[in-house]
Amino acid sequence: MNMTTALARLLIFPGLLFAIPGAWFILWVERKAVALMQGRIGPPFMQPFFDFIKLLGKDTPPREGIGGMLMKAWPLIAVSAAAGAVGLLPVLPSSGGFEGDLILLLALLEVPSMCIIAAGFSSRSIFGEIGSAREAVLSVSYNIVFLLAILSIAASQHTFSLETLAQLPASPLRWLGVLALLICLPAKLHLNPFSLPNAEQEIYSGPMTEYAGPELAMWELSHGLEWVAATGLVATLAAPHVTFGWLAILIFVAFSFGIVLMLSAVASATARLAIDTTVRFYWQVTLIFAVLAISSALFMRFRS
Amino acid sequence: MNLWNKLMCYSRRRSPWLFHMNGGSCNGCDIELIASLTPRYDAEQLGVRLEGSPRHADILCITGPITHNAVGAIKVVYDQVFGPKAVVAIGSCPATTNVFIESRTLDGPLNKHIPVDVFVPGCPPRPDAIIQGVAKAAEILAERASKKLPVAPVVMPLVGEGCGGACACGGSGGCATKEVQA
Amino acid sequence: MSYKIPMGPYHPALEEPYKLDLICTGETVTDAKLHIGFNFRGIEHLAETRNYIQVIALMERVCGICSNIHTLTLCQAMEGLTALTPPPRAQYIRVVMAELERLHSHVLWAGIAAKLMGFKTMFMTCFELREKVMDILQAISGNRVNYSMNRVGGVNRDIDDPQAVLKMIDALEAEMLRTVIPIFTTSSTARSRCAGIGVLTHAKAISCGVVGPVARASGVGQDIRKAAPYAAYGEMEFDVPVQPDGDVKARLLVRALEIMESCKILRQALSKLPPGELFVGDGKFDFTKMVTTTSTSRVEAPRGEVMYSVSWKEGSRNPARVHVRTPTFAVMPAIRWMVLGARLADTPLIQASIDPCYSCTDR
Amino acid sequence: MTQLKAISEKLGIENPWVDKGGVQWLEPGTVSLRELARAMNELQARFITITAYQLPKVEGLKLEYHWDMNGQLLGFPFKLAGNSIESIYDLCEAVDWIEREIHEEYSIDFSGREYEPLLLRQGDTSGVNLREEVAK
Repeated sequence: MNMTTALARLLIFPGLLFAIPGAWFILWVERKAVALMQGRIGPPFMQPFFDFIKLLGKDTPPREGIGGMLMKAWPLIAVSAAAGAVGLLPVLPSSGGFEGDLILLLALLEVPSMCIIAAGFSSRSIFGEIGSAREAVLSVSYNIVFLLAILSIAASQHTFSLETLAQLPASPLRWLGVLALLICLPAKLHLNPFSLPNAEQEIYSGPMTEYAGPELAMWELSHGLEWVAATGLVATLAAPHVTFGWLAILIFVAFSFGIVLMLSAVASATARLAIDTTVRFYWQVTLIFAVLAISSALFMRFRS
Repeated sequence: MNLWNKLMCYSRRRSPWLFHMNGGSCNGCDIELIASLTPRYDAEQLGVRLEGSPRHADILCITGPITHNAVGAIKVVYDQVFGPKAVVAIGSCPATTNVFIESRTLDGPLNKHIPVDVFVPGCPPRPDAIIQGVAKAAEILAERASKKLPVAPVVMPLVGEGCGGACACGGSGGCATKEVQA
Repeated sequence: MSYKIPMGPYHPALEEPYKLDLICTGETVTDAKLHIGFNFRGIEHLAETRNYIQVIALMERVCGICSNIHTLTLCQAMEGLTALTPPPRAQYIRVVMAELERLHSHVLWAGIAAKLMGFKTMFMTCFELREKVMDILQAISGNRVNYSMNRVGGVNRDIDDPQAVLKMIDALEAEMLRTVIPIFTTSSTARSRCAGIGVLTHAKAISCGVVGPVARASGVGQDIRKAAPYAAYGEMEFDVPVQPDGDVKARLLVRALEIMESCKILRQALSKLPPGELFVGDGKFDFTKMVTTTSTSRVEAPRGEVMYSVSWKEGSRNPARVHVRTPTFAVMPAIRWMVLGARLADTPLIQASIDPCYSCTDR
Repeated sequence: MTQLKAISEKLGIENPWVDKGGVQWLEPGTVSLRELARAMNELQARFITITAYQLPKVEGLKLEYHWDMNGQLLGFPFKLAGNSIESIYDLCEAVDWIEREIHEEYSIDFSGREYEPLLLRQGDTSGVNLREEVAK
């Protein structure tokens, strides 16, 4: 991948120019879907866009010293990392890529939640700290499943290149991996039943409590981009591969849309779990998944 | 007014985020505020969102006749909301202290402490009246952004039938008196 | 390491201000301190400066959820002073209003509890159900919250269309049985948040003197409607649901079953609604000509027993003293025993499980 | 009526109950407060509330204690000598908040217990409902 295509991917497609409206669209779809399931009409189209613009126009909280600088920096880091993660998605066929971009994508996807943890602790509010502690516990518990899933997919098809993975036909083990990824997504995106770090009824807005104005707008954006990247990753792994450009984009968007609807449905049909129940849940999933992965790997080995 | 300002005004009107505070209210207005977010009234159609932190909010919704204990907290929360911001006084209590007038444990009305932009009368106001008041406050926010001028407080019209204490009896329960004497 | 978390006074989990200082170790609560008084409007004292008609309008605004109960109790106490007995139709209408209020209050509580579990869809469902009750209340009284139905010696308004209320009750009951109760009792996420949480033992319930659904969920089967019938409750047939566990789930079940019982009472009251006058004593009583005397009245509000003591001084237009003992005032100190050892994440739900009303508590 | 007899026997008194508006009253001066609280505990009666009254100037303050026994409301008036009365907090946990509130509203001193901070108005002085205070 040369410099021009890399920049084009990062900035235009599927990077920022595509991903930001995509993020707003997904945020709207999620809110609208939840509203419809609750028998309401829900927010108008473009609501996340208006929220974003309005937040940009609000006064910025005064921040002083290194702590203040860091507090300003966290949302920006989160946004750039999430945008980078979106840029790595091989939406267009033969769009280039490199061996190991899956690892980079994973690392970038992890950055926003690290930033949230750091932001909560540097906000020095008790609610921010509790929210961060919860986010940390949550990310430790779901990430094991998440990484296991990705690793088994990559190992079963002998590549760490997303591009190659997208072109290969799906194996049963990959479906298992995709299922495990889907189980992790609600926790990664702070959705019910795992919406612990931002549990409004317990700890205000958690790590975001002290954020306001443009900084909050950045957090909203990074959250939206995380949605795009995470659903995009699953869509890439699950969608059938086509060589025709526009059709590829259409399939990608349709799959992402489907995943968003599914996650919203789950979120609106469940109550929030407590932290220990959540951790137990993910450890159980890990155990089941590990057993399944090992047994299917052994099975494949014996067959070959 | 350039394009960016126009967009900003429009966005402010379309995205009012609320923070709700109870200044010693009887609960009636608070429940009606919650009811305005639920399927029958669904304020989210206007982009309304009830926020957990005052830092995120644009509009401060205050109910109740402002007790001594609440005054300090109300001022602190008012300062925590970043501008541009608006204050909506929900119900007759924050406007006049309603039936609790003359109580020595009250420090109302609300505009003694912080500037109020919209008064929504009623005891309590109906959810549709509350939504109307919030929409008006969002309009005021947009205006304030374009003109940078303080806007005079607006008193919303009374919505719905029945007095419910919002009439001019001055909180003395005079309306009930009239009914019995008539 | 233990640390202190202030919950409130202005907390998104609470519709009303109240402060709970939680001492936590990790996510476990080891001690709790309660602070109230943010809603203290001095109503008891204010009542001494209002005349016998104004005081009813004032007491209606003690609480926005159980406004009718407060006027009912006050009017009963004042009827005790004047020796007036409301006509039978008024007694029945009082029962209907009280039960409608219990319905909307319990459904509201279910919604708030769902919201605190992070179960937004259930919250919306409950509030949509509640609107059915609110429609009826508005059709009867013209207002959604303060109905001003009660007066000394009877009620102010008639129920013109009992059939409409019966239709609403059928719809509400069907919806409760179809969605709300099954979801709360079978949904695994909801159950994991309720069962075994915030236990108040039977012994503690008695020593703390808790009332209403909280007492009944701890196995203390007391209900003023049964034990000391007022209005037309003596002529109604109903059960008092009692659960032995004392946890949040038991409180939820008690309230859910009470909604069913309320529907039962409403059906009886509306079908037996006797004809006749709405009130007595218009122009027949004069509070200024009364001798110095005291009267008490107790009523089972949605949250438990409300007690009013009213005393009148000879030759006065104003009451000499109105004392209000609200149910939440009796139940709230027990929160401390419920949250000990609980997880931090459960505390909002536990404090909400008593269906607290701070505007009642503070007055 | 058997309940009332049981209470009378427990307190070791004759049957001086007065029925007034559905409440069974025991005339003041018949029994001491702490003895009463102990008897009520043993009989498993539920404490309801205390109501404080400010009587005309010379007479001072009056407290009415209410217990519930299986739906029967029992009332026990106590006239205060001066401004203090014994606390029954150690005997009856439910009395905690109402004693604090009455201390706050009428400046009544319940001897033998702490009530800081004030229940309803922290940092304020007690006696908010006293009529002499109003005049000021």
